[in-house]
Amino acid sequence: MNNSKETSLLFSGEAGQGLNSIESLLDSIMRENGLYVFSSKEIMSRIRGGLNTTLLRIAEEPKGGFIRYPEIIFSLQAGGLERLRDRIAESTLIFHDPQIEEAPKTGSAVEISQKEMTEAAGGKLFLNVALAGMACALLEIDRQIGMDATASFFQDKKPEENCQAFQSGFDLGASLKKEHSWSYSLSPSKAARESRLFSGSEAVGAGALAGGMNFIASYPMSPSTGVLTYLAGKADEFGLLVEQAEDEISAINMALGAWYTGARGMVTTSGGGFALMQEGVSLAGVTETPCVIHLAQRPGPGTGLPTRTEQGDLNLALYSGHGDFPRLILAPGSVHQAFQITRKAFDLADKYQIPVFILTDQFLLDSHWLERPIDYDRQPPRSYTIVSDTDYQRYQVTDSGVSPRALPGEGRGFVRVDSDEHDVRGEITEEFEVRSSQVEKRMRKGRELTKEQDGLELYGSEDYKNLLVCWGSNYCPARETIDLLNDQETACLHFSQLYPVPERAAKYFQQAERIINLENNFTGQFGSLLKQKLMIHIDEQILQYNGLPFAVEDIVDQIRDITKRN
Amino acid sequence: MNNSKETSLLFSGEAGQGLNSIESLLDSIMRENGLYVFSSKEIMSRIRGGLNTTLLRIAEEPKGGFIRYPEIIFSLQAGGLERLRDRIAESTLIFHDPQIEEAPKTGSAVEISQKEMTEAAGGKLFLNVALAGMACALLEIDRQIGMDATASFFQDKKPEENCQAFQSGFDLGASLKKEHSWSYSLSPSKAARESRLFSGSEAVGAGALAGGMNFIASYPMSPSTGVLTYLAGKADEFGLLVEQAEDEISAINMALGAWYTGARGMVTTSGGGFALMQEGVSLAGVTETPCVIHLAQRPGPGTGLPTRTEQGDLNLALYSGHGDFPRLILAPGSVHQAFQITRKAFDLADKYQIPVFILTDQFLLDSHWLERPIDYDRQPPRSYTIVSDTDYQRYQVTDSGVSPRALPGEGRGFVRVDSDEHDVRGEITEEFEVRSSQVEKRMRKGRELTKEQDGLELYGSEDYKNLLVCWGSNYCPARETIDLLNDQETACLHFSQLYPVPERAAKYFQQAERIINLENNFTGQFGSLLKQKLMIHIDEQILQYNGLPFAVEDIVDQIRDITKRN
Amino acid sequence: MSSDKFTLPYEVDRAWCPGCGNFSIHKILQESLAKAGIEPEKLVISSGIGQAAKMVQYIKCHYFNGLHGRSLPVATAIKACNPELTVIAESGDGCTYGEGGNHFIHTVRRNPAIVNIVHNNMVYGLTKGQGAPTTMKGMRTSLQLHGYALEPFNPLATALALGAGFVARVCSNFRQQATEVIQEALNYPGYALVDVLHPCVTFNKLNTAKWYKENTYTLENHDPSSLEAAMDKALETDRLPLGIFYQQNKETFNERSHAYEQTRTPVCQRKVDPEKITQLVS
Amino acid sequence: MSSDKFTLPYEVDRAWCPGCGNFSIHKILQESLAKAGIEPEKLVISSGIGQAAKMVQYIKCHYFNGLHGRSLPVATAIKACNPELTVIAESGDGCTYGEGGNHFIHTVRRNPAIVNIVHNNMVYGLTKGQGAPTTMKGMRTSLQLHGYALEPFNPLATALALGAGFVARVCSNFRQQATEVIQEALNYPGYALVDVLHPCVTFNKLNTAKWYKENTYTLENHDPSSLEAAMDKALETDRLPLGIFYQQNKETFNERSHAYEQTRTPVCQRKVDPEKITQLVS
Ligand SMILES: Cc1ncc(C[n+]2csc(CCOP(=O)(O)OP(=O)(O)O)c2C)c(N)n1
Ligand SMILES: Cc1ncc(C[n+]2csc(CCOP(=O)(O)OP(=O)(O)O)c2C)c(N)n1
Ligand code: SF4
Ligand code: SF4
Ligand SMILES: [Mg+2]
Ligand SMILES: [Mg+2]
Repeated sequence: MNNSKETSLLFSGEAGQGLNSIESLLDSIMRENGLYVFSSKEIMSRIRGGLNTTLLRIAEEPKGGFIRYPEIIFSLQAGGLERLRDRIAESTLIFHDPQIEEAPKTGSAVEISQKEMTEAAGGKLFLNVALAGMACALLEIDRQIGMDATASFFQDKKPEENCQAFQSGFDLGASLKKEHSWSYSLSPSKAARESRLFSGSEAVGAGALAGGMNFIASYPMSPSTGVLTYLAGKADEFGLLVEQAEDEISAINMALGAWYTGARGMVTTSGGGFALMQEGVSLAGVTETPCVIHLAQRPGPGTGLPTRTEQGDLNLALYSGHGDFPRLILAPGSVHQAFQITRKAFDLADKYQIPVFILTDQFLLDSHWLERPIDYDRQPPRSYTIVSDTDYQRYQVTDSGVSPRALPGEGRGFVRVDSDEHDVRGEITEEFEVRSSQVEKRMRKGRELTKEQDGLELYGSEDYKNLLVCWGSNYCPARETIDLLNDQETACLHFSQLYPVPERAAKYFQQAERIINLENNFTGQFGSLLKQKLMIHIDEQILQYNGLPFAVEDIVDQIRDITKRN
Repeated sequence: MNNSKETSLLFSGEAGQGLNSIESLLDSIMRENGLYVFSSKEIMSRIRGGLNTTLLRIAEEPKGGFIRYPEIIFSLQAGGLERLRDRIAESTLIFHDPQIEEAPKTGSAVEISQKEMTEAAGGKLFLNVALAGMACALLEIDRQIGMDATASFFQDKKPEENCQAFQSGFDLGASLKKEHSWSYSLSPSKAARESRLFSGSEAVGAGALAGGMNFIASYPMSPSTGVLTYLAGKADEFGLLVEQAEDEISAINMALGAWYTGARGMVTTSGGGFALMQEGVSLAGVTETPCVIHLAQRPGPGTGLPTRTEQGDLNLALYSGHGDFPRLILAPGSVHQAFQITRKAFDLADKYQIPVFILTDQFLLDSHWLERPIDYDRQPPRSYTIVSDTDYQRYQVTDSGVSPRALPGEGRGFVRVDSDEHDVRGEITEEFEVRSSQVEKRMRKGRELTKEQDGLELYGSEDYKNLLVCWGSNYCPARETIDLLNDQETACLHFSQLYPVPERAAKYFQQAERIINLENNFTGQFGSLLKQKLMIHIDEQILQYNGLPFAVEDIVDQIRDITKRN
Repeated sequence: MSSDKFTLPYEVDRAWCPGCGNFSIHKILQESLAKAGIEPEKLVISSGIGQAAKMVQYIKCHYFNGLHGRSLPVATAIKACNPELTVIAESGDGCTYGEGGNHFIHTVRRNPAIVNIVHNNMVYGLTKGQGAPTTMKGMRTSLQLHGYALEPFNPLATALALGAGFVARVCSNFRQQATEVIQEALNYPGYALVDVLHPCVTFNKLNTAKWYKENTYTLENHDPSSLEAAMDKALETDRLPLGIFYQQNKETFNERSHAYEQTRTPVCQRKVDPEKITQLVS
Repeated sequence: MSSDKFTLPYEVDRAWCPGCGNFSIHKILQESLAKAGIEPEKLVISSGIGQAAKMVQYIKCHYFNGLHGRSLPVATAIKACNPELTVIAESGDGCTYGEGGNHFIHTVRRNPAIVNIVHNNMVYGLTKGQGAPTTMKGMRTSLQLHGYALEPFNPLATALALGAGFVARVCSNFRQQATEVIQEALNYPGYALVDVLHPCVTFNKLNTAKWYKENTYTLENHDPSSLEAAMDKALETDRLPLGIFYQQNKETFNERSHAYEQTRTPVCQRKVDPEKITQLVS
C-alpha cells in the first residue's frame, strides 16, 4: 500500500520462531505509541517448522483489510522470500540474510546477518524481540515506550533479557535507517492510545458473555478453538461451565440440554465438526430449543486447509439439518459487529426458540484490530421464558408461532419436548392435522423473524452505479476498497445478516447498474441465495478460494478491470 | 376414483392384524387374474396396535398414484372410520362392524360381523385372509385363482386353514354382492398377467445389483431399511458383503473404503441418518472417491414422522458436506426409473469419482406396482479404473477434471488419497497455486457432469400453457393428474435428475404461461433451485407436508382452482 | 409412597406390543421413583429413539425425547446446568450402545450424577428386528440371515473398564429386584448404569421370558466394592448374573467442575454482571 | 530385510516438532513392516487427522488419509473388500478414542484383520494441547486450566472387556520392544490394538521421555493367553506395563462373513452376472 499515513510490516518465519510474540508485542507497542494497528497471520497446519507470515498494518487511522504488498518484509527462514514472490513490489524493503536465502528479483533488499543479530540479542530465543525492536526503530517509535511494553509483555519470562534484545534490534534499526535515510514515521493520536485491541475470537467470546452465555460444550477444531480457549479463560470470572465434549455430536446435544434447563448454551466449531452437528440442528428445529452455533469457516472440502480461511460453509449452515424449520444466520465483519451480533444471537435464539448461527472465518478470528471501545449499553440479557402452570403446553399454537417456553422444575407444569412430531403437549402424534399445524406454527416463526431486519450497511457514495456486495469478514477489505477506488460510482453493501435475507436489501439492488459479488469461495454461495430470494441478476463475481483472505489491492484491481471491460 | 376401468380397496386396521398379508396376497391374485394392481400403505411408527391403512388400486391399465377416495373400505379396528372421515365419498362402500364402531355420516355402509367372519374363517389369525377372499368375490375374481394363490402364498404357514378362510370370505362376499347387485368387475389382460410386481425398495435394490454394487454398509432407519433388507436377502446369490454398521458415520466411511479398493459401495439411509453422513460426503468430495447414497426421505425435522413420506431432504443432499465439490442428485419416480437410475448412479459415480445421490421416499419405496418387465440390456457395468504404473499420480490435473483412478495392490504405483488439500501425488500441500488448481480440477468435473443430460420427461399436450413441475415420487400422481384433467392445456414436466439441473429444462419453461410447482414439502425446495439456476418465476405452488403422499384428486382439484382463479 | 403420582391424568395408549417387557419396566420405573421419594416436578427423563425411548411419553414428568443415540449428552448437560433436578437417561440397547456408543464410554468417564436405564432386549425393536450390539451370536434376524456374527457388546464389563462407580443388571421379569436396584441407582451420587434385560416378544424369539429365567441368576455373596469381583462377574456369559455388580462413590462431574467451586447456584440461573462486560470491552 | 523399502524416494519434510516421539514411531513402523516381510505395494494405511495421522505421508505405501476419528471404518472396509492387502489403521489417541470412540468399540467386536496403531501422547497435539481421553487427571492444558478432570480412558481394559484378541502397549522410547510387538501384531490374524505411548515435547510437559522411563515397565512372566491376567495388568495405572497383554486367536470379520463362504475372490473383484439380473427384473 503506498499510503503515507500507513506502514506495513510482514514477518516470515517458521512455526516456533516467535512470530506470535512479535505480533502481540508490536500490537501493544503501537497502541501505547498512539498508532492504529491491524495484524493478521497466515499459518501452516503444524506446530513447528513450515513457513508462516504475520502482517502488521500500522496507521494513523484504523485499517482492517489484508493486503498483498507490505512495505517492509523481514524474512527469517529459507524459502520465505520464494513463497512471497507475488507479494513483493518494486518499493518493498526486504530484510534478508544472504546466508539463508537469496535476495528476490524485485524490491530493495537489505542484507542482515541473523547470526550477528542473534548474538547481539543474547541468543536464538530473543531474535524475534530484536526484530520487533528493529521495526520500532524504523518507524521512529519512542524507544522507551517500546522498552516498557517489552518489559511488561515478558514480565514472567526473562524481562531483562528481552529488553536487552529489543535494544539491540532498535539500535541496529536506527543505524540502518540513518544510513539509508528511510522515513516511515507516522503521527500518533490520543484516540489510538485510548483504543482497545481485540481479536475476532475475543470479540465473539465477549459478545457471548454479554449475551448471557453460561454454558459451552465443544470439540477443538481450528479456527473455532480460539473462542473456546478465550471462554475457558473467563470461566471462573463469569461462572461458566466449559466442557470439552467427546465429539461434536455430543457438544450440540449438550448445548440443547443446557438451553432446556434455562441456561444459555453455545457451541463453537468449524465445517467438518459442524457437518456432524446437522442432526442436532434439526433437533433444535423440531423441539424448538434455542441454540447458538459459532461456525468458524476454513477451506474444505474434507479436512481441506485447517489453518486457513474461506467463506465456504454458508450453504451448509443455511440448509443444515433435515426437514424444514426456521433459522437465523449472522456473519459479523468487524470486532464491533462480532461483539454485537454474538450478543444479539443469544437474545434472538431465546426469543424465537431457533438455532442461530454466527458465521466467522479464520481471517476474522485470528486477526487483531486496535479499535475504539465497543459500545456496550450494560443492558442485561432479557429472558423470554415463563413460569409454567399445571395446564402448561410446550407447543401451544400461537399466531407468532412462538410457544411460551417454560423450564423444568420452575413452575407446576411439565416441560415435554419431543423430536418426533408432537401435539401441543409434546406427545408423539400421527394425526395429519396436528402435524400440519405444528409445521405451520414452526414456520411462522420464520415469517416473524424477517421483522428483525438489521445487518445491512451501505458504504460509499449514495449515487453508486456499481454495487459491491459482500458479507462477513469482507467488511473491512470491501470498505477500504471503496476508499481506494474513490470514484463516486462504487459503493459496497455489506450483509451481517445473511438469512433471512433482509428484505430492505432489494431497494439497494434496484439502484445498481452493475452488481459485483465478492466472496471467498468458489461458487458464490451468498450470491446464489440473493438470486433465489430477491430475483436479482449478479453481473460479476470476484471469487477467491486459495485459502488466503482477499487482499485489498486485488479487489481494487479486479473492480477496475470489470469497470474498464464494459 | 369414479372410473369404470378401476376399483380401489382400502383396508384399515391395527399393526398386527395382517394388512401386509392382505396386500401381498391380493397383489399376487390380481396379477394371476390379469389385472393391474398398485398398492400403498400409510402406517404408524409402532409394531403392534395403532391405525394403519393399505390401499389397493386394481385396474385394467397400470395405475400408480395415491388416491383420496377409495371405492371400498374395510375397517377392522375402532377409530378407523373416524380417522378416514375425509376420505369417504358419497359413493364409497364401507364394510364396518357396528359392534366396533359407528357407521360414518357419508358413504354407504354395509354391516358385517367380525365375530361371525372370524368364526367362519377359523380364528382371529385368518380374518385377514377371509377379507381378501371377500374382496376377490366383490371383484368377480376367479375363485380358483384366488385359492391357488392363497395356497402358494401360505405354503409354509397353514395353507389349508388359509384356503378355508379365503373360501369363507369369498362366500360371504359373493352373497353380499348378489344381495346388493354390486358390480365391480374388470376385464383381465394377458399383458397384466405377464407383468411383474415390484416395490420401490426392490427396484432400487435390483438397480444397485445391476450397477455392480457388491458392498453395502448401513444402519437401519425407516424407510431406507427395505433396500438393505432386500440386498441382505440377495447377498449369497450375488456375493455381496452386507454389513450393519454401528452408526451412519461408520457406514459412509466404510462405503468409501470399499470404493477405494475397487469395490462398489453403497449406503442406504434417511434424513437424520444422512445428516450424520455429511462429513463423509465432503470426504468423498475432496478425496474424489466415488460413492452412492440412497437417501430415503421421510418427514422431519428431527425424528419427525418415521414411517411417513415427504420430499424434504433435497436441500440437505444438495448442500451436504462442507466446502464446494461436484455431486449428482437423481430422484426416480417409478419402479422402472428406480431400477435404471440406481444402476446409472454406480456408473456415474465411478466415471466422475463423485458422490451420487438417489433420492426416494417412503411412498415410492413401500408401494407396490404391477408393471411391465424392466428393460434390461444385460450390459455388465463398465469399470473406469486403471492399472497404475510407478509414476502414478492420483490427482493428476486433467481437462475434464477426472484423474485416472487406480486401485491399491493393482499395478506398481501407489494410491495416495488425502482429505487435506493435496498435490497431484496426494500429499498434503499448503501451496496456494496447488490449492487453487485442485479446487478447479474438482469443480471441472461438475461442468462435465452437465453433459450427462437425462432425467427429464414431459407428459401431456405439447401445446401446454400450464406446466406442472414435479420430481421423484410425484411422477405417477402427476401423470395421472394430466390424464384426468385432459384439458390439452396442462402438461407435466418430471425431473428424475435434480442436480445439476438439466439445462434443456429451460426451453420447457419458456413455453409455459403458468408454472405450477408440485412438491411434498413446506418450502418448495426444488422450485427454489429452479429459480436460482434457471431464473424462472414460479407462479403457483402445490405443497403438502402432513406425512401423506399427494392424492391424485387433490392435485386435480388444486390445479382446477388455480386455473379458475386467474 | 404411591407410584401413581407418576401416572398421567389421562388414558394413554402405550405403543408397545402386547406382552412386551417394556410394560413391566414402566411399572418398575414408576415404583422405584416413588420409593426413592422423587417428585415428578423435579424429574427429567432424557431419551433417544426406539421402543424403549417411548417410555417418557407415559410418565408424568419433564422429558426431552431427543435423537436416536443421544440421550446421554442431553442428560449430562441438564444435570450440569440444574443439579436440583433428578435426571434419568433412558433408552434402548441399540440407542445407547450402538448409535450412542461414544457418548456411553465418555459419559462413564465424566461421571455425571444421572441414572442410565438401558432397555436391553438384545435387538432393534422399533426398526423391526435387526441385530443390536447386545444380540447373541448366531441369532437370525431380518438382516443377519445366517445369524448375527459379531462379539456381543458387554456393557457392564466396558463400564467397569472405564471406571464406572455403579454398575448393575436387572431383568424386567424380576420386578422386585429390578425396582430395588433402580431405587438404589436413583440414590447413588454419580453415573449409575442399570442394564435392564427384557423380552421383545415380536422380534427376539431367543431371549424370551423363559430364556431369562433359565439363563440368569441373582448375585449372592458378592462384594460390590471389589472391582475384580465385579469384572469377573461381568465377564460371565454362561448364565447372566443380576444385581448390583459394583458400587463405589466417586467424584461426580459437577463436583469436579470448577463451575461449582465458588458458588452452588445452578448454572441455568446465573446471570451475567454487566459491569464485568464493561471491563472487557471498553 | 531393510526398512528402506518403505522410505519415499524423495526428501520429505516431516511436519513434526523436533524431538517429537513420532519420529521414533516412524522408524519403528518401517522396521517392523520390513521385519514382518510386508511389501509396500500390498500395504494400505488408513489414518485420521492429527499429528500422528500425518505418518502415512512419509511412508512408501498406499494410504487413505481420511477424516478425524474415522480411520477404523475405512480400514475395516478395505480389508473386507480386499483381504490380500495388509491394512493398518493409524492415528492419535484423540482421533481413535475420542472422536472415533464408537468405531473403536465396535471394531473390536467386529475383529477385522487389521493392526490399529494408536499414537498415545495423552494430549491433542495438532490442535495445540487440549486434553485427550487419555490425559492424566490434573494435567493443566489450554482448556483445562484447573487440570484435566475426567477419568482417563483405559484403551487396553476397554478392548479386553469387548473381547479383543490382541492387546498391547509399547512406548516410542523403547524402540526394540515396540518394533517386536508391532511385528507380532502384523502377523496376528485379527484386530490387533497397539497403543504406542510417546512424548509430545510441545504440549505434554507431564508425560515426558523421563516420565515414561520412570512410570513404565516391561511385562515379564506374564501369560498373554489369560484374560484375567491381561485385565489385571490393563487396570494397573501406578506404573504402566509394556508388552503384549493378551493374544488369542479369534474368528476374524472376513472369516465370519458369509461373503467369503462360497468364494475367496476378494469382494472388490466380484462382477455381477447379467443373467441373474435378468431373472430378477423380467
Ligand atoms: C440417526 C438415526 N439412525 C437410525 C434411526 C432409526 N432407529 C430408530 S429406533 C432404532 C433402533 C432401536 O433399537 P433400540 O435402541 O435397541 O430400541 P428398541 O426399539 O429395541 O427398544 C433405529 C435404528 C434413527 N431414528 N436415527
Ligand atoms: C470432525 C473434526 N473435529 C475436529 C477436528 C480437529 N482436530 C484435528 S486433529 C485433532 C486432535 C488431534 O489429537 P490426536 O488424535 O491425539 O492426535 P495428535 O495430534 O495428538 O497426534 C482435532 C481435534 C477435525 N479435524 N475434525
Ligand atoms: S417390538 Fe419388541 S420391544 Fe418393541 S414393543 Fe414389540 S415386543 Fe416390545
Ligand atoms: S505437537 Fe507434540 S505430538 Fe505434535 S509434532 Fe509437536 S511434539 Fe509431536
Ligand atoms: Mg433394543
Ligand atoms: Mg494425541
